[in-house]
Amino acid sequence: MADIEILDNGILVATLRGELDNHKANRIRAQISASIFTGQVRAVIWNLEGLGFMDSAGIGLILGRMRDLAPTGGETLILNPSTTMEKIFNFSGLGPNIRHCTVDMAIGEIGGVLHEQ
Amino acid sequence: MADIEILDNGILVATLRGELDNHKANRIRAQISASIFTGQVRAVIWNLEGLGFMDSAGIGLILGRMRDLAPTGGETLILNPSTTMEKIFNFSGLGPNIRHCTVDMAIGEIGGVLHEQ
Amino acid sequence: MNNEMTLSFVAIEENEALARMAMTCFITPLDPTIEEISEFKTIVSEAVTNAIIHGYECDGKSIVTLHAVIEDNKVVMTISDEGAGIFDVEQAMEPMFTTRPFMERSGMGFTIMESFADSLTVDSVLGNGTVVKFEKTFSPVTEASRMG
Amino acid sequence: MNNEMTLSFVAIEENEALARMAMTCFITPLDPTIEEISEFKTIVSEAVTNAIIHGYECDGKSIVTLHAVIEDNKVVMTISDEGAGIFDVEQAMEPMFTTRPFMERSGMGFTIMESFADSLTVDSVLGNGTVVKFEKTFSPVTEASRMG
Ligand SMILES: Nc1ncnc2c1ncn2[C@@H]1O[C@H](COP(=O)(O)OP(=O)(O)O)[C@@H](O)[C@H]1O
Ligand SMILES: Nc1ncnc2c1ncn2[C@@H]1O[C@H](COP(=O)(O)OP(=O)(O)O)[C@@H](O)[C@H]1O
Repeated sequence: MADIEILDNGILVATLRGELDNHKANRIRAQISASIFTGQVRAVIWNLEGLGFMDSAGIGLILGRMRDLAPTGGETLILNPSTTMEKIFNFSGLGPNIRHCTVDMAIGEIGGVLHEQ
Repeated sequence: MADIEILDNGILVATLRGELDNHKANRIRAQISASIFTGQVRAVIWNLEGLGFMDSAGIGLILGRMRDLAPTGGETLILNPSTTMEKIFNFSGLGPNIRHCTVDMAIGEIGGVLHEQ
Repeated sequence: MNNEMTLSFVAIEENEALARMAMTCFITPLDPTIEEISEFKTIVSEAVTNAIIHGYECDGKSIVTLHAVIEDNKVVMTISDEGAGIFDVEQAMEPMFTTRPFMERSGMGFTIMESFADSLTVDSVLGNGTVVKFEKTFSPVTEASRMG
Repeated sequence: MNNEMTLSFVAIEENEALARMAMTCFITPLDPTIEEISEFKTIVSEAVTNAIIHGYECDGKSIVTLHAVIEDNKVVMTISDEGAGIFDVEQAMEPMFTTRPFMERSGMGFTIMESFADSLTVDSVLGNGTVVKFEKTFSPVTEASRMG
């Protein structure tokens, strides 16, 4: 239900599928938190293109990982949510993190931002 | 849910999709009976390859159309049912009408049988 | 995993699909094979259809009730109506027996249910309704069969 | 088309998916748009999750009940539990308010439900349980929009 890949440059790409509810969020959290706490992760890209459903448990999951990354100032991007998911993200203040683009373009953006620093 | 095609040689090919239960059978019956009563139909091929589910309503539907065809001695073939559907056909005495083959091969078989007569 | 659910709905044919879908979803965590799922769905479909059309003549207001319990890898289920009831259960369960040939019912419903369930009982009182109860155990998918 | 159903199940997280699936299937005959379906599913998912985790703390035995009526192209639905109840409903409905931050609940459940429903009411008595009731009307798909 979640494919998790950590790229050489410290970007974690989580590709979600199926339905992300409270039950699934609890499982994915365990999967991802372990990776983040290895300390190698400096940014997370959530690719929701193949995700069929998400409720507020998705918000909790993403905000939780943003908190994990906060100490190192890591960035979070949310790719290709459905119209309904986009509304949910907007209610929750995550609108600015949404992109409609490919994973490669998102990686480029994060790389670019870090270059400028 | 049912694509119905009558070939020049009087063979009706019914391609079923989705779920064939009592509710759907009642609708398909109306569709097919009209064609059969035009009198041009001399055989029916039921292609179940794309059918996801069938219960005993399917038996009622197929046996009913066999009765419609009985006056003209028309033949009935049932193509590519799932394992569970095949069991249901066997319970109901329709095992001998089952073929695992393409529609073209079934048309060939019906054409052949008629030639021999 | 243990679980329990009840689903009830008014007697209209559209709800045959609802019943199958909900029950399939309920047993999915047991990891059944495709064939086990479709046999299970068929039993549910036959019993629910009977309750709707024979029990209630699709009256659109009387209630069909499904109850299911999962104990480990076994499902125990009842499908109940408070409708017409069956005059002679033994006769009703014979292959090809139907009281509605004009509706193109094949009379194979009970035969199919009995074949696909591990055990099945029918309790019916004329004028009071019918309860069909069945059990089906799903073969645990072993690591070996998962890989093979 | 008019229709009516009730679904109840024990409080385990696995049943969140069951509730969504059954309710989606129930409204399918209304021919809703993809967005209407997913908004409806989201409301159901939020309310059912709350009943399971806040109402019953996933106790695996208490019962969550969903009731739904279709009148023409409108669904009226209640999601009920007889669990913990809510101390202050007004406060609970504020965006970001949650009593379970440690479970990474976002506190956005009620905000989302209110936004996606045409109307929503919450009745709750501390120690006695909670009833969430909402209505949602599905836009009839016109011939023109079907073709376009
Ligand atoms: N729930 C029910 N209520 C009343 N009668 C029933 C019910 N279920 C079955 N029956 C009776 O038993 C007969 C046989 O049922 P079944 O084997 O399922 O075949 P079919 O539904 O095709 O008639 C039915 O024709 C009907 O008379
Ligand atoms: N069915 C319920 N039973 C008891 N408390 C509830 C119930 N539903 C909601 N609540 C309370 O209302 C709060 C806000 O709910 P909600 O907006 O859905 O956010 P969340 O579920 O993320 O906490 C919950 O944290 C909980 O304290």
